[in-house]
Parts: sequence; structure tokens; C-alpha cells
Amino acid sequence: MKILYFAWMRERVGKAEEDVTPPAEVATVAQLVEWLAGRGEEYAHAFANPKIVRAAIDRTHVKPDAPIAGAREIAFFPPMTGG
Amino acid sequence: MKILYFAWMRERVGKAEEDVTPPAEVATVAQLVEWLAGRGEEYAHAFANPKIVRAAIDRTHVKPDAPIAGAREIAFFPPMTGG
Amino acid sequence: MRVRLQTEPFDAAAEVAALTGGRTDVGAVVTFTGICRASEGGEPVTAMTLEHYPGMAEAEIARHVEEAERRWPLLGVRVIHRYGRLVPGEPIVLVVTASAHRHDAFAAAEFLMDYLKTRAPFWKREERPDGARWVEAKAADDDAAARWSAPAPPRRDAAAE
Amino acid sequence: MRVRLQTEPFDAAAEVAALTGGRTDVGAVVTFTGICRASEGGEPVTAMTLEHYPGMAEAEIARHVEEAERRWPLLGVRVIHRYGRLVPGEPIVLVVTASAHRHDAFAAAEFLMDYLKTRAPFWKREERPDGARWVEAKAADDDAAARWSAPAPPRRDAAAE
Repeated sequence: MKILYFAWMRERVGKAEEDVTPPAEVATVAQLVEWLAGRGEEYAHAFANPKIVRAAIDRTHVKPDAPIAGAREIAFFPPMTGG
Repeated sequence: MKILYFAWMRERVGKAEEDVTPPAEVATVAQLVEWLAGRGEEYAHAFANPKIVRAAIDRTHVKPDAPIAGAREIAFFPPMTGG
Repeated sequence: MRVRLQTEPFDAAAEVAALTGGRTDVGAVVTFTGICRASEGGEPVTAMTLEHYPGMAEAEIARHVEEAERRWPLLGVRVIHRYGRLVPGEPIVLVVTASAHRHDAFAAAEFLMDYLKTRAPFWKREERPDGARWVEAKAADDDAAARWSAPAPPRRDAAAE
Repeated sequence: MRVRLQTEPFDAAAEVAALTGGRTDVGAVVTFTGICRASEGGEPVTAMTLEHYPGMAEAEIARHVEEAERRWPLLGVRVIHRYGRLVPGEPIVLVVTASAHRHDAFAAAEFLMDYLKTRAPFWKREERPDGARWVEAKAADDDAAARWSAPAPPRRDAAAE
């Protein structure tokens, strides 16, 4: 699945997007966050405070307990500051 | 003193303004309304429902109990419908 | 001139430009335009004539602009009200409010419109297929204006915007 | 297009004209323009870069426009949000709402702005004399958006306007 990062999460991870294949036991957004955070220092830094990380699956806001099965594109970003 | 009429009060009275000299015992707006209403059928018609008549003294909204002493210009009009 | 009464149309964009041009402290501009409609209460309206009380109308609107400035930290205000005969589709009134933050601009614009509807000495006469008639004041407008009669609401903390 | 994301400036007057031109049912148009300010929280800001999530931003704003149309009887809506680098004084966002009556246009414009601030996937990075930093989300904006989470308010009786 494709993972996108925005704003300071993009800066911390050091890339705007990547393709990942998490193991089958990673079933929810929260579990994906935990798995990604374990992939290296830059990820640990980006996901250091999971409470403020927002996620969208296929361009729709989701909560941490959302299942990721079937997702094509999962995005992670800080709280939004548009308008 | 100068009296102005607006909207349907102007139409009913048949004039936009006039100079009047009410007797000394006419001291408030409400008393002026009563005195004007007694000046003829067109005035009686214009002031038929004193409750909905609004007044301004020298271009400031006033209530019926406002004293008219010293007023140069007193206006009567229906509830406003601007905007 | 912050308050103008006129028969001719107005240019909302020019008024906004006059309030914001060359400055960098304005973060929010709210513009309200009121337009003459072709029907009212389900009945057709072919035209409308706005009568006003010259002298008082300007003063009364200016007083409400000053009141708005006391209640909200505004960086600019414009009110233009037309009078005379207008046909459906023509703009009647323009209110522009500029402030650092959006809530102040929105609140001030609504406040000014609610007051214009109920306290500014204007009277509308509608032309309908069956004749002309003076528009009656609406209780809903009085209610809308009354919500501002309470003590001024607490200012939001500008830093929290 | 009712929702547009673009780097170039927008023309608020042209958007209003597109919504109201040739029609006589619109009685109220509210326009909100958000502008880049030269200071934030008392500190100078020299420029701002807006990052967004292409595809999601359009869809998310369009969903909120549809929600606004469900809540209020609107006759037209436009939302334009810029992205890229902007300097103080430049417009960032435009919301235009058109309706028969003013309360609906005001409420819908405020609703859309509150949601843009908190739910549209945009992120602001401010350039300051001591370096650049990402703008933090504000609790006041979350509070403002939360007031719309209650069931939709009862529609005012249009005839009572």
C-alpha cells in the first residue's frame, strides 16, 4: 500500500511517499503507526506523539482503530491548519 | 418646530414636512402625536395606531415619553425596513 | 467615507481594496451584499423604492459602525446603502468588515446588518402586479437585532485565533 | 467549479458575479476572504507556504460544501483555497455563499470557514526572521468547528426573514 506523509511528518520521515507491505497482523491504523514507528529513527521521530498524528485512508479522515484492509493509499499528517 | 413624515405616514398626511406651533401644554412626543392626530382626518389616519408610530427628535430615535422642548426637527415614521 | 447613501450602484471589490490595499494586518474580510429579489413571501415583486431620512440615516448608521468598533477589534468598515427605485437583481446594501481574525469580521458584519434592518431610517415600497405596498417590519428582524442588546460578548483572545 | 485549489490569486468579484449574474432569487451574498498577515501572536511573519493533500483537499472541501447545502437553503457556493508560497497581504482563501436571506448565507460561510480551518488537509509553514516553522493547530479553531457538530439548527422560516 502507498503511504503519504505531509508537513512536518514528511520532513521527519524524509520522504513524501513510499510503498510498504506491512505484515498481516497489522490490521488497524494504530497498528500501522506502531509498525512504521519501528522502522528507524526518522520514523520514530515522526510518530513520536501518536496522539497528534492524523490519518486518512483513500482520502477520507479515519480514526486510529480504522481497519486498513483494502486500503490503497494511507496518509499521515499533523493537525490541519488551512483556511 | 419642523415636523417630518416618512413612508406611508407621509402619504396619509399628504405632505413630507410642515412647521407647527403646538400649544405649551404639549410637552412630550406622545402628546404631540395626540395633538397632531386631532388636526384633521388625514392626521387621524396617519396616527391611527400610535403604537407602531416611531419618532426621532433632531435625528435621534426617541420614545413616546421624550420631551419635545427645544426640538428643531421631529420626524414620524413607521417601523423601519432597510438593509 | 465609511458610510455612504447613494442612488448609484456600488463596487464591492473597490471598497474591499480600499480597506485592505497596502496593509498586512488584515487577516479577514467579510462582505455582505443585499440584493433586490423578484419575489417576497411567494409573491412577485417587480421593483422596490427605498425612501430614507437624509441626515438621520447617515448619522444612525455611523453610530452603529462606532458601536461595532467598540465591540470588535475592527481594522476597517464600509457601509453603503442605496435609495430610490431598484429592480430585482440590483444590489441594495453593502457591508464590509475587516479584522485580524475571522470571528470579529463575521460578528461585526452580522451586527451591522441586523441593525440596518431594524434601526436605520429606510422604508421599502414594493411594486407588485396588483399594486404597490409598503413592506412591513418583520418580527424575525427585531429578534435578530435583539440578540446584540445583551452586554457585548467577551472578545475572543486574538492570540488563540 | 464550486471548489478550486490553485496557486494563483482569485477574483472575488468575478466569483460573486458568476453566482448572482442574471438571477433574481438571490437576496444575500456573503464573501469571506482570508489574507496572509505580517504578524502572528505578536511575532513577524515574512511569508507562508501552504502545503496540501491533492485530491483529498478538493474532496474534503466538496463534502463540506454539500453538508452546508443540506443545512441551509443556499443558491450558490464557491470555495477557493490557494497553496504554495504567499507573502503578507496576499489572499489565501475565498468563501462565497448566496441565499435568499442573510442568516443562511452568514451561517453557511462561517460553517465552511470553521471546517476549512480544522478539517481541510492544508498545512501552513511560516517564515519568520529566526527561521521557518509549521503552524500549530489552535484549540479555538477546534472549538469553533465543534459548535456545528450538534444536529443541524432548525431552519429559520424563510417567509419570516
